[in-house]
Parts: sequence; C-alpha cells; structure tokens
Amino acid sequence: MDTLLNLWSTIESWMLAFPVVIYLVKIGILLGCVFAVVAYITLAERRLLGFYQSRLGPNRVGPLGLIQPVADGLKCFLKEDIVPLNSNPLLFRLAPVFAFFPPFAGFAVFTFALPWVMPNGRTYHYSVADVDLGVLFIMAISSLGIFGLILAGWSSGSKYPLFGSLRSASQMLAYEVPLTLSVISVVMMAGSFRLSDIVAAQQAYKFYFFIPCIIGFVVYFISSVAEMNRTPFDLPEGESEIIGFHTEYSGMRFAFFFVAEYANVVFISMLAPALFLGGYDIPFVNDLALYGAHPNIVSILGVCSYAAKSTIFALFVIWVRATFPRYRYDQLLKIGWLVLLPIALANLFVVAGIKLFLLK
Amino acid sequence: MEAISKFIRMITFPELFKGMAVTAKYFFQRKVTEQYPDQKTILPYRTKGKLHVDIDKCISLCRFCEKVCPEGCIKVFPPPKELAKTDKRPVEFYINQEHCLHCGMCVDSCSTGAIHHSDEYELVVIDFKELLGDKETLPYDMIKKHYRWNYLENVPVKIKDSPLKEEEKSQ
Amino acid sequence: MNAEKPSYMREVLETREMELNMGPQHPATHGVYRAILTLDGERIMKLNSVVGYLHRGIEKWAEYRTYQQGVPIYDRLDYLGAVLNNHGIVGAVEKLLQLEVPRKAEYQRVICDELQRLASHLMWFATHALDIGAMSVLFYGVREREPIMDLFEAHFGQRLLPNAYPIGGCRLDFPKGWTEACRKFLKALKPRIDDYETLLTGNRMWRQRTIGVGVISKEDAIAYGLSGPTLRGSGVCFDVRRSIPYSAYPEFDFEIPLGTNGDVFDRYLCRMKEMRQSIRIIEQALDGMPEGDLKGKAPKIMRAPMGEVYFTVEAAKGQLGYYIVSDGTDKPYRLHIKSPSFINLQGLNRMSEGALIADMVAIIGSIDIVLGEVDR
Amino acid sequence: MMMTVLLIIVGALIALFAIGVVSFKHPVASAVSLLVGFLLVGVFYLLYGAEFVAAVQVMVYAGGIMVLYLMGVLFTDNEWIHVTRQTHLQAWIGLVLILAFFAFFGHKLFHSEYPAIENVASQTVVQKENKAEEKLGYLKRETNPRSVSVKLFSDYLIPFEAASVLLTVAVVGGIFLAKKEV
Repeated sequence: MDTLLNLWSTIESWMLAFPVVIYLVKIGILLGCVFAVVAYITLAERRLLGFYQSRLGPNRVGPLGLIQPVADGLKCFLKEDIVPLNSNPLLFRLAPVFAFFPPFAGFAVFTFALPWVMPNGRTYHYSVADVDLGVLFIMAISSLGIFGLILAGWSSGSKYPLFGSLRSASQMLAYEVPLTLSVISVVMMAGSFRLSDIVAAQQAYKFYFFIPCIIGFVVYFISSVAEMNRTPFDLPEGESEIIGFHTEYSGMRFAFFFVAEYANVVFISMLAPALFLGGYDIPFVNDLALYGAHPNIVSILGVCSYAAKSTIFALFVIWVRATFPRYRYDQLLKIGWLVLLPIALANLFVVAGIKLFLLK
Repeated sequence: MEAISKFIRMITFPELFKGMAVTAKYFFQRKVTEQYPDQKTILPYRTKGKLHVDIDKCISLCRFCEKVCPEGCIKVFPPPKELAKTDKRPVEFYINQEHCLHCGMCVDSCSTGAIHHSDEYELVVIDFKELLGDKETLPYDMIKKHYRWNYLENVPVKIKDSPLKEEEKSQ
Repeated sequence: MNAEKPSYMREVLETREMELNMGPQHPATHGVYRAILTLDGERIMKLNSVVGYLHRGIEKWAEYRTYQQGVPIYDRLDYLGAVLNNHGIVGAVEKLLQLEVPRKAEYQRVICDELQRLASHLMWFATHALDIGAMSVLFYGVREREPIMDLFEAHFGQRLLPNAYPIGGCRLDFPKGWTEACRKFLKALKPRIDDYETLLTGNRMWRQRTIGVGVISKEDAIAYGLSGPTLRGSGVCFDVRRSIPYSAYPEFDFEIPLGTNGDVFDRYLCRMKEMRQSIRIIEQALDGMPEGDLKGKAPKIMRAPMGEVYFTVEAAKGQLGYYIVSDGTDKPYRLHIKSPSFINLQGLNRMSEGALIADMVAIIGSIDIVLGEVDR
Repeated sequence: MMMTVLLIIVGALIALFAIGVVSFKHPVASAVSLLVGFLLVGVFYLLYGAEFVAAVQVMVYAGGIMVLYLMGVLFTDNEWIHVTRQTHLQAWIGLVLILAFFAFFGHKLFHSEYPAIENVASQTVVQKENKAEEKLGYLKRETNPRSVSVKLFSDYLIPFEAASVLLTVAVVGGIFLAKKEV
C-alpha cells in the first residue's frame, strides 16, 4: 500500500510539473468512456426497440449480443468507401468531420461528480474544464453540428441528401431557439453558466430545477428530441421518405455520422440531468457529507446517480422512438416556431417571477 | 367547459401516453422471435417441402405429374412398352427442384401416391445441380431421417403413428 | 399593391422546379414503382407514374398453360393476398365450365378468403404505419400475420403462396384442431386491434399526418374506377361481396365500413373496421360450417366451351376480375386480369396534387398497392 | 511569449481565410472559409480572456448566421460560377490600400502595450462545508458574463437599448418585405 502511494506521489509530482498532462489524461479517459457509451447505446437501443416490438433484437454476436458494436464498427471499417462522381470531393470528405466533433467537444465542460480526494489531501475534479461559460459553450458547440449535415447533403451532388440537409438545417435552426431558451431559464434560476454551479444551486435550493421550470423541461425534452433527429422529429433521415443527408455515404464516413448522432443522444441525455434533474446530487439524500460520509463515497455515488438519471432520460427517448409516428416537415417547423418558441418565452417569464418573488 | 377539457387534453398529451402504455405492455410480453438455426420451426403435417418420389410405386406411363406441372420441372421417362407390361417403374425420373413452386398439383394428380412432399424446406445449396433430383436421389427414407410434426398439438409424432395420417387417408 | 414583382426581382429571385425520381428503388413505394415528381420546394406540382419494372407477362403466360396448370401462378400477382387471387381464377374457370361447387367448399373458401384479407390488411397496416414513421407497428402487424400464415401452412401446406383451391372445390378438410386454433387466434386478435387503434387512431401525430391528406372526392373516385377500401374511404358503398355476390357471402351478416372525406385517415379507418368485419365473417362461417362433400366434380382434363366469362371477387385491395376468352381448347385464348392495385394507382395523380413528399408516402401507403399486381 | 505566438498564428490564419472568402471561385468554398474565419475569431477572443464574447461569436455568427448564408448559397443556381472572375482592375489599388492598412496596424501592434492575458480555465470549486450559503457562494464571484452584463446594464445601457430598438425595426422591416401582399 505504501509503495503504491509513494509511486502515486512521484507520478503526481511529475504531472504537476506539466499540468498539460493532467488535461490530456482526463481527455483520454473522457473520450474513451464516451466512445464506449456511444457504442453501447447503439446496441441498447436496438435491443430495447426489439423488446418494445416483441422481438429479441441483435443477440448473436457474443453473449447477449454484447460484441455487436465491435462487429458493426468492423463492418463499417471494411466497407468500400465510395465518393460519388457528381460530388464535391473535398467537402464530401470534410463533412463527416464537421458532424463528428461538436458532440464530443461538448463533453469537456461536464462535471460528473464532486471531486475525488486523494489520501494526501489533493483533490481531482471529474471534469476536463469546468469553465465559467459551460452552458454557453455547449450551446455554441452544438450549433456547429448543423454544418456537417448541410455540407454532407450538398456535397453529395444528389437530390435526396439535398432535401435531407435542407430539412435538417431548418429543423435544427428552428429547435435551437426553444432549446436555448429553456436552458436559459435554468441558468436564470442558478445564476451561473457553469454546470457545476447549476448542480450546486439545485443542492442549495433543495429542489431540482425541473420543478420550477417544468414547462421549460417539457420544451427542453421535445426540442432536444428534435435536435437529436429522432422520432417523431427524425425528418432529416426519415428513411421512408427521403432517406437523409447521408444517403451517399458509405463505410467509415457513414459510421462517422452514425457515431456523431448517437454521441448527440448521449450528450443531450447527459446535459438534461445536470440542468433539470440535479446532476450528481443523490436524490432524497440532500447531503451525504452532512451525515459524515467520506467524500470519495459521495463522489462515487454521485457518478452513479448521474449515470442513472441520464440513462433514464435516454431510455425515455428510446421509448418515444418505439411508439410514435413521424411529423411532416411543415408541421414540424410550425411546432418549433409557433408553439414551442412562445411557450419557452412564457416559461422564461414564469421562472423569472418565481425567482424574484418566491425565492427571496 | 368542453373547450377547457379539450385544452387540457391538448397540453397534457393523454393519448400519447396511452400509446406509450401499449408499447410498454408489449415490452414485457413474451417475444415471438424464433432463433432459426438453433430453434427450428415446428412444421405442420401438410408442409409442402422438397419433392420426393417413391420410385417403386410409380407407374410412370400416366405422366400426370409431368402434364400438370405449371413450371414443367418434372420429366418422367417410362420404360419401353415391352418392358412396361412387367415392370412399370420409370427408367428415369427427373425433378428440377430449383424451379419447383411447391404447389402440390403433382401430388394431387398422382393416382398411386408415389410423389409426395417431404418436410425438407432448407433448399439452400452451393451448386444448383444439387437440386436436380434424379432416380438415385429422389427416393427418401422417411422413417430413418425425418419426423413429421403435428403442428396443432405441438407434439412430435413419428410419421407411422401420426393420427393425421390416418385421418387424411380416409378422406 | 401590384402583386407582380419588380423587374430586377424577377430576374434574380427566379425559382426553378425540380424533378425528383421517387423509385424504383425507393423504400416507400412498396416495390419497384417509380414516380417522377415535379417539385416546387417540397410541394408536388406533377406526378408521372412509371410502372412495369415487375412485369412478368402473366397474362401471356396463361395462354400457354392449361386452366389447371395456371392456377398456382395467379397467386403471384398479389403476393400478399394469394388466396383471394386464387379464388378469382378458380371462380372464373368454374363459371366458364359451369361447375357446381359444394356448399362446404364455399364455406371453407370464405374462411380462407377472409383470413387472407386479414393477413393482407395487417401487412398493409404494418407498412403504412412504417411509412408514416411508426416503427413498432410494422413488427406488430407482421406478428399478427404470422398465426394466419401458420394456419395456412397447417391447412394448405404453404405459407405465402398456398395454391389454395383446385378448380371445382377444395382439396382437404381442415386438419384436426385447426378450427380451434383459428378461433383462438381470432379471439386474441380482437383486443390487439383495439391496442393498435389506441396506438394510432387517437394519436395527434397520426391524425395530423393523415386527416385532409390525399383527398379524393366521391365523383372522382368513381370516375377513376377505384375499388376496395380506397373507394369506400370516399363514401361510395361498393363491395363485390355485397353488390355482385359470389361464393357463400350472401349467407353472412356483415357491414361495409364507409368513410366520409376520402382522405388517408378515412381509408385507414375503413381497413381497420374491415378487419373486424372479417373476424365476424370467419366466426359465422366456422359456426355454420355445413357437412358434406368438399371436392366438386371437376374433370381431369378441362376442355372449356367456346365463349367468354368475367368473374370478380373482392380482393383485399379492391375488385379483382378475371376475364377469360375460351376458344374451346383446354387453354384460354386470352386472359385478362383487372387488378385492383393498378387501377387504384391511377387515383394517386389526383390524390397527390399539391401534396408534400411526405404526404405522397402516406398516400401510396393508403391505397395499398402491390407491384406484382400492378405490373402483372 | 507563447500567447503572442499563438495570437500571431491565429491572426495570420484569420487573414488567410478572409482572403479565401473573397478569392475562392466557388461560393460554397467561400462560405466555408468564412465559417472557419468566424471560428478563428472566436479563438482570438478566447485568447484575450473574453470567453463570453467568444461563445457569443461562435453561437451567433458561426452557428446562426453562417447557416443561413450556407443555405442561401446551396439552394441557388451554381452554374454561373464557371464564368465568374473574382478579380478586377481595381484589385491593384485595393492591394496597395491593404498593404498600407497592414503597415499601420503592424506599427501599432509592435509599439503598444497589452494587458496581461490571464489563464482562462480556473477551477476553484472546492467542497468544504455543505451549507447552502457555501453552495451559492459562486454568486459573489466575479465571472466573465457577470462583468459583461454589469457593464451592459449600467454604463452602456442606452446604446444597448438603442441597439435593441434598431433590431426591432429590422425585424419589422423584414416582415414587411417578406409579406406577400401589402
């Protein structure tokens, strides 16, 4: 044990000499975890959809189909990479990258639990960069996700992807606004853009923000489903109508879009608990540390609670996908601009009233 | 009043939650997937599988099966006339199983019951020539290899003592 | 103010129409149907149908086969309603040869026909819902269809294309236990249909996607010669089972569901109600199954008298007719098939005027075409 | 030192992409290089510690306005691009003016002092005692958006409101123009 601690302290002193190393290690761990979660959420969705549809879903590769994501990845990797003659080759190759990076970059500002305390008293945070502008950063980054879709659709040189990208661009523009407004209501309650501050505020107020911002939460859910391009708003890739912006893509490039889409799902369903459901706060137990629990136990439980909340959110999204038909293009835009936007604005006023008159 | 209840219904999505309850109900019910190569389907007695011919029963001269086949995939070569008086069995009997529609009209038309469907339904082959049945490959040993399955009672029944068999003979 | 744009705007802001090929490999066209759409944005200005990608020359083929030989082939027209096709050709030949069909065989035919109609409607329901995006419904529909296929396999020996009836009657009686299995299935199906109605009929997304979409008026529907649920959705009460009765249908008590507006939703409701009526008919037929002979007195070699004959049945998609001209040999001189899908497809032009691409998908789903039948 | 190097690199890249915007033949290529330019301007702000402005820059310009530009460009007729020339005779005069401009700013750049650039990421949330006041302690901390908003709603209130009026006027004008019949 002592030798281990000694080893750790040498590593630590070495790392403190080069602080960049800590960041790199954290980024590596974070990306690894995110990739694993993204890979397995594809499997989880396929199997759960199977259960909803009274079939079994993919269960042949490995026990319970657990190696299925690996097989999928391998398949995509081995497929031929086709660049259509009619396309714009540079943008065609660039578009998946544009689509790929925003959801992954967004994970950087999450805080997954209270800090871990080492025996020598040094603390380590469960975040890569818990910046002051976390929420704003997330909004900025996620608004960049559109470009991948637009460029993919246009550069394919084909009509179906063009329709897909036209639809997805106007859809994402329409739903970005209510999404941001509903998030702003939470920011208003907390008084900070930093995600860990928002969680701390929920702990301090002793209620989660979905209670005062219930309208905002519903708006957030609906518009995030639309942002994720999932049923009932899965028009950009409505497979029975226009197939989508990635019609012409194959092999690894298609896999990029696929992974980006599911990374988006993971991203949004991890953002929701932090904003509305108390993040790493353990429900019903307001403060474990008050009962004398070790801070490390608190932080481990916090990670579990965070994971459970975001899993429930993701499961709900899958359940919605299993049940509903798809909206039409014009109806979708109508809902975005004429229904959700006024509701989100009204919610802003309601939350401001609550904050002004009820919490002071 | 009605307008209010309509408005409440509009903002609380009751019908959407009802739909979700339906899918949730099926989530917990038994799944219907049959995992094919591990878990083979229980076939009913009347399944029309690959055609088989009991060459000994065939009287070959009528050639009803050949005439009635819509795809023309059966070819019967009866023996020469002087031989046919003693031994009516065909000299050669070809069935192109690749073209067979499994319509069962040859079985209907056969007066001696020489041609019949088996329960072999896995007709995937690498070389299509494997599906060209001739006198050597068409006969099939029912008792040795295959069981008939009584679908409706879900009990495996050997062909010899199948109740359905007797019932059908009487018809 | 003058509605005309100023000249510089006309030059700059000129928009062009776009041509989009929907099909022949498009998933929502239910096969190899191709529609050339002229689009303004996403709105359809003009629709040009191209059929024939699945043309197999069945009508010509029939002239080279005897009446008996031909029977299993017509299963392949509408491969989702094979038994109904079979009933059509068998009925036409029986009418030509003036054969008497035993009453028990007629009852058996009614049962199998209605089961097939259920299967076809379930498949329509599954794919139509999938077109509009309800994914689970596809699997529910196919799941409900599976017991019907099993019943067919137990009775006919084949699942999809069973070659159901020989000319002149039926082959074999139902196997032991079949009737009970059929009743059990029907009993289980009724609450399931209720479930699907909760899943879709009341759902606001479904209603918004279907109500007022693909409207075709009563007069237009008659003028285009539509039939089946596509016609009845517009409120025209025409059902071959009632209007030109055949087989044992006059003996049963059933309703003909009608729509009012003639939109996608009405056609959907019509088919859903028709499924319940089919269950009703099957139950009546199972209860009143007469005793007697099954096989009619059909000659082994059928030489038809000279003349012509037209026989129609109510197939799952609409009125299916067989027109046979006989020159006195055992082969038809000419055989023409009035296939409901092909004629219903004509209505698509009128229904999709000014619709969006997404509506187009819903409309194609609602008229329930099978390309094997369209192209023959 | 390192910051200066980064600033110079980012500035050079911004200039490069800005030149790309006007010199690419294909409008989509121009739009994409404008997009990258906007993103780099965001990085520029970030390097100066103006995180709020950087985020708003990326969100509004890159995420919002560029999407509209791109959509506009993508759905117009692109057949004429083969015959367009992006240079003309005045280019030489423009080049001279640009050089003069750069010379002026370069002179300014190397002969003036800049405020020290602070480290951006600060991680100061440390869990001490779990009382509500402690948890809401961040409300007293000086942060980037807070200082921006304080400035905006005290010193610069009148320009801010004037801008909002201007935007309202623009919105009304847009609606007026887009309306089919007046």
